[in-house]
Amino acid sequence: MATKEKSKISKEVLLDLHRRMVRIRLLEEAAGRLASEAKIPGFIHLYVGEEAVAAGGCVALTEEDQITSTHRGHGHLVAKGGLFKPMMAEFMGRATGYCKGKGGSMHISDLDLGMLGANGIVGAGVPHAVGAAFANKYRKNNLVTMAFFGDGATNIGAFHEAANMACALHLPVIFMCENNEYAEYTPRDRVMAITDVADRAVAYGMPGVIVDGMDVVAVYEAAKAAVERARNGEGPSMIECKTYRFYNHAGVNAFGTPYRTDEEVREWMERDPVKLFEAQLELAKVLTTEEAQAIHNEIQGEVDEAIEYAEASPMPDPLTDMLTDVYTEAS
Amino acid sequence: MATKEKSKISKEVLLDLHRRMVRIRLLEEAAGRLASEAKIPGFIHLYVGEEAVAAGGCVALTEEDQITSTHRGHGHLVAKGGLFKPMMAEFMGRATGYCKGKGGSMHISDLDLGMLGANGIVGAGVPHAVGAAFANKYRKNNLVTMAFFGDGATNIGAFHEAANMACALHLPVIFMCENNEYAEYTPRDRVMAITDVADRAVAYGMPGVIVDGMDVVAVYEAAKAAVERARNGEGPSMIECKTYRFYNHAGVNAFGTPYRTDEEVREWMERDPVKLFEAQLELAKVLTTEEAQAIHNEIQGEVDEAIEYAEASPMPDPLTDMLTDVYTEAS
Amino acid sequence: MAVTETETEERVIRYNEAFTETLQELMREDPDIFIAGEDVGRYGGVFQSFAGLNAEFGDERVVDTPIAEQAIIGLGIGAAAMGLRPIVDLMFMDFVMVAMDQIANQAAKMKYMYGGKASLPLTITTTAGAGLGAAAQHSQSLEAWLIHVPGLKVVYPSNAYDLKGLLVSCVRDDNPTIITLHKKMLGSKAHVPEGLYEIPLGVANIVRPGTDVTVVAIGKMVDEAKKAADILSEEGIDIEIIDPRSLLPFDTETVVQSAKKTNRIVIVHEAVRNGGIGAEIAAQIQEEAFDYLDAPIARVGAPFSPVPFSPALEMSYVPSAESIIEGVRGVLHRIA
Amino acid sequence: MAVTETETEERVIRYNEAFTETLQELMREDPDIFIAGEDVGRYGGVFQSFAGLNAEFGDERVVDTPIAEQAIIGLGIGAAAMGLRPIVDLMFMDFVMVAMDQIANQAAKMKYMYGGKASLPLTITTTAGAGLGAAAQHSQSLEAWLIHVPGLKVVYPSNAYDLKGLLVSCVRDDNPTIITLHKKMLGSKAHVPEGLYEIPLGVANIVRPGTDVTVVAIGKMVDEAKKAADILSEEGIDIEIIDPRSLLPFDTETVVQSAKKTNRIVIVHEAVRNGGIGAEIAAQIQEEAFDYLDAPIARVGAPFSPVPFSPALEMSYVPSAESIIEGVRGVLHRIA
Ligand SMILES: Cc1ncc(C[n+]2csc(CCOP(=O)(O)OP(=O)(O)O)c2C)c(N)n1
Ligand SMILES: Cc1ncc(C[n+]2csc(CCOP(=O)(O)OP(=O)(O)O)c2C)c(N)n1
Ligand SMILES: [Mg+2]
Ligand SMILES: [Mg+2]
Repeated sequence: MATKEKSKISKEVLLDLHRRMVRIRLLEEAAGRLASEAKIPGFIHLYVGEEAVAAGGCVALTEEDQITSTHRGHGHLVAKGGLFKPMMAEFMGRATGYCKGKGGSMHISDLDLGMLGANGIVGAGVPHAVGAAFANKYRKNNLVTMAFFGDGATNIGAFHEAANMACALHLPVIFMCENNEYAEYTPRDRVMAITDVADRAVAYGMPGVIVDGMDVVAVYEAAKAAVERARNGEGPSMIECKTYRFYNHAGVNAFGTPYRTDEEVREWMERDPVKLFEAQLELAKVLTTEEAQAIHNEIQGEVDEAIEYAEASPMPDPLTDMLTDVYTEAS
Repeated sequence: MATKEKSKISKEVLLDLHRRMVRIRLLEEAAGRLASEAKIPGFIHLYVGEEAVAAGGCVALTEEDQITSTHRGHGHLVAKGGLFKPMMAEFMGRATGYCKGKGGSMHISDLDLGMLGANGIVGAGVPHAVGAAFANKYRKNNLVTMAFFGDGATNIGAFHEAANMACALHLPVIFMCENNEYAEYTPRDRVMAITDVADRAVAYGMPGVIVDGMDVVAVYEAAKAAVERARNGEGPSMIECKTYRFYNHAGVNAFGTPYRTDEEVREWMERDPVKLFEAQLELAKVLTTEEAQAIHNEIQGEVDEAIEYAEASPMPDPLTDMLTDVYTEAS
Repeated sequence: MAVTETETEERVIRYNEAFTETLQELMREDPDIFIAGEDVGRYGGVFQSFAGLNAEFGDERVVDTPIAEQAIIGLGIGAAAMGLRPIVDLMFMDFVMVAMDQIANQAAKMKYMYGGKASLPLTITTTAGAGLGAAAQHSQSLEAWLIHVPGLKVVYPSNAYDLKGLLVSCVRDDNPTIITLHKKMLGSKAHVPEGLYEIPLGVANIVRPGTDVTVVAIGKMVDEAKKAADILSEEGIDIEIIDPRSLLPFDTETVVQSAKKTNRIVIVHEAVRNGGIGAEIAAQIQEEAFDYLDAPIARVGAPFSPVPFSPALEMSYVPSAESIIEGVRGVLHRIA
Repeated sequence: MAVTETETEERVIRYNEAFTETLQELMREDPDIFIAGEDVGRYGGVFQSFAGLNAEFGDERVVDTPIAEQAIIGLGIGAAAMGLRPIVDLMFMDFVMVAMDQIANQAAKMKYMYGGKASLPLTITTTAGAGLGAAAQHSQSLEAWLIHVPGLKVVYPSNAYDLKGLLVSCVRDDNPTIITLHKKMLGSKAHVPEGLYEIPLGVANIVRPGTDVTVVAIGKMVDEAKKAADILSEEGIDIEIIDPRSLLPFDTETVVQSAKKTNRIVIVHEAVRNGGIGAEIAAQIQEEAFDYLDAPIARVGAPFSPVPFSPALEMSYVPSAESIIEGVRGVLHRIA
């Protein structure tokens, strides 16, 4: 679909988009496997199927720009430059994890990468994006902030307050909606009387666009335009990415769930954003199948190393670690 | 402005609209006076200038329909049939008040009249309207619920959640926005990037209309259409009434405030909804100046009686009244 | 109904099933009851606690809502004010935070503010507790906040039998009630009779009579207290365990009587110790049984940090039989 | 700066002015500080506590926000995570309820959940307390909720001098802090030096040394305790008054030392007694000074109802010198 425009995009960016998607995919598949084997404790919300959103969004950002995330945050952190080893260690609750084992999958973050945190409370990260964008504007540093959130999150108060405030204060924020048509086990049409989340943008006075969230180039281009707008001091925008999570809300079951049909899942899987893009790249002669496979292999190697690293990492120690990091001590 | 359409409306309804507005106006002027004399304790948020909204809205309802209200709730209760005596007594904190002196101005209510309560928390009453509408639909009683709220309230989460839920569940609710261009001491354009609150309706999938909130007939007709829609099972609507509060956010100062110009206040006062309507009624030969005056006199008499009643009423007694009404005892 | 005594006594079901069954029986009895919440309808709830109810009672009575906790509670308030008897679900107790205004400023205060006219027969169901690796925002126990709110009733069943009786009382109560299930107890089994029965709110349960030390335990901590009592009984230490069951109203009387008998008290809850409900219970006991106390009242609770994710931390974060035993030993062998 | 000692000592200003001046001085010193909240900008705040700041520092640094308390706190969180030092205002403490998630699930927990990386130098300002006929939703004192939240610091100044020193410490602290002004004290005057000074968080103030009974009083209750002490001193009863100033961290040490000296304790706060902070303080004192207590620790607080509107009710709802005296007499002449 975006084959035509792709010519405008440098090969470097195309390969970057591809690499970030594959990185997400392979990490997530591994995380899912480990969760099934009970090697990862707690809840795990996989990003598989939605890779184009995080990758397309984050490639449109610089390293210094910030993002906020959701309960489904692995993909966002990977896309923002997150390293596999401290991620995997965190999933497994190890002291070497990004959060020293205190946060886990649902709170995965690296503030140093401008990833301001996955969040267990639906919608709660969106106001933080507004705050970070406020800081950017305050400091006139020309940075922008991108808030990722789900379709379901747009029904909660915090999202609304944040979106309105961003527009009222004219802040450099991009509202990036991952509309995967479900909130947990409930389809969108049972909880919203509108079809397109982008329709909500008008309520705040910002542009809202809809893109194919399975097409990483489409996402990237929409994000790029919104980022430019924000950097130019033209205020917030909203982008609705129509996407789908291949697995269950939590865990790795794709099929046989009562709330969506296997047929629907299969249809969406046919539009696998990684495969779609690889086909496009091959067609455009940017990447051969062999080259793509090599990238997969390389990244898979990194994933495997990360698992080894995590498994060999120590657990945090209740005696020494429980009560640290609650407060920042005066320096 | 609505002179043309007025022919369609029965004389009875026109006089009802007029009477409810005058009732609000005269009660409020008295309440303001008493507050200035410190005979009414606490905060008092007057409805003067906005009478057409409550009157137009409530005349479109039956007695059994319900409304929810705000911190500026006197007008809503009067329009829904509230009696002066227990209202005035409540303002003065008397045991004979609608709330036995426990609620005061900010929590004035009469559930028996379907007025589900003024509310001190901005936006918090809107979800209750959704709940009442749910009950109506559940019981198939063909009743509807009207939620009154301010422009400022549309920026808070509770409003958003309630509006979306009402649309998702397709409930018989009318969202009645009193856009008076200010939230306390802050003008709308500092806190919203849109001009018309009605633009928010599209975010939920309901119709949104704008009416002149100083024209009681315009409000009534829009309300009537929305009520009909709701009763027919066609779901929620939003009506934005452009209006203005003549006095300060709280208390009775109209002029000399730092956040709005006296000129602006005067301009709006020229569009006094009571005077406008009386002029129209005279023109349409529905009501002469003398008749109007007689109505004012009659209602003023009622107000004066209510003040006497309230002043003669006992205060609640800490020993016997403090701890009652906290819980409903098992019967 | 036609169940014989023997059948009834033999029936052992899960805590979670007791919840579902109670809702089903209540809804069959009273057409004014409906349920609303996230995923509670077609899917049956994230813990399947509402399984089958939507199928039996339809979309009208078992309602899927948007992710909108303020509106969910508000829906319950408005419907309750109109005389329905709503049961609204907050999936995790941690989410009371997004709905606190509707719970504590609205539902709890309405009757009072409106001079007695608003009776709100509203039940809020939720799940609390750590131990599932669900981290800081999905593991909390926040009952201490709720007991500070006049107008609410707060209930925390520690087993499937009580769950049924308390849930019935909550739903039939004409006030806003909050009943908290413990996520780690969903599968725990107990004898639960078919048919509806009430356990009155405000009446504690002496789970185990004893003479040496009183342990007041809440929710899942009752099981931990039992384990602790078994271990200590081997040493000849006889523990009395009291489960308040309802935290607001609180059965001060029963706890104080026990204090006067054993003279030594340990209070245990899963919440963070500082500012926890144990403080209120301790303050009340020393007010009423001051002269009977042979040792300071001990409180066992979580340390002062958010709930950590890693099982390595979480395991010692959550109070257990061991920490209760430690508490008991403390009050028995105190160094004055 | 160039203020002489004499001038400084003579300067007496209002609680509210102390607040404004402190903000002004802090903002002049540190360009990373900004203020955001409802009506705090152009209008100077509903209590005029922010008067003149917008004029001096501009719309960028003194920001009017929509009515959106979740987004207001969230704005502060995001900006603080980026290294700014935000001061965000919740007009009334009652409104913590609409922002509780951002306060207690987000700001308080972020550092821990994110493994120590998120330092949030965020200050939340608010106003509490009854006595203005503002009824159930504009009169509450909710500090008990906040001290139950690891990661927060909670401060409640009882006079203009402390207000300045504590506010400076809050704003300079690298953690989320909440500082509560009492609405009825806004006009109360005290000596306040010009220029910035810190009162460390976690250090109580012995407001009045005494030997017979310790009264631990919070916020406006300190003044009531002083009145009570004056009256009681005429009867030869010598009250020691302790103002914790910071409720989290709490200076247990100072309170316990006092308890060991006077052996009799009354705790007074304006919040509803049940589940109030008095419970935690009482529980701690009996833990640490059990053998020194000659009477049960008494707690004086509001009765178990929402705050009533009518002054006729409100006047006896709010604890006062009289109720403190009653509490003191209770611990002095107890019937065992
Ligand atoms: C305030 C709050 N309510 C409910 C939940 C439970 N919950 C977790 S994820 C989720 C669905 C979120 O849907 P959406 O925003 O569309 O994101 P998706 O999972 O589809 O990526 C829900 C309801 C929560 N975490 N926080
Ligand atoms: C949650 C909450 N935030 C702030 C306030 C303080 N407050 C009371 S009225 C008001 C302005 C409301 O504006 P609007 O909704 O437009 O109603 P209006 O007063 O103009 O009728 C504010 C901010 C409040 N009562 N509740
Ligand atoms: Mg979704
Ligand atoms: Mg307004």
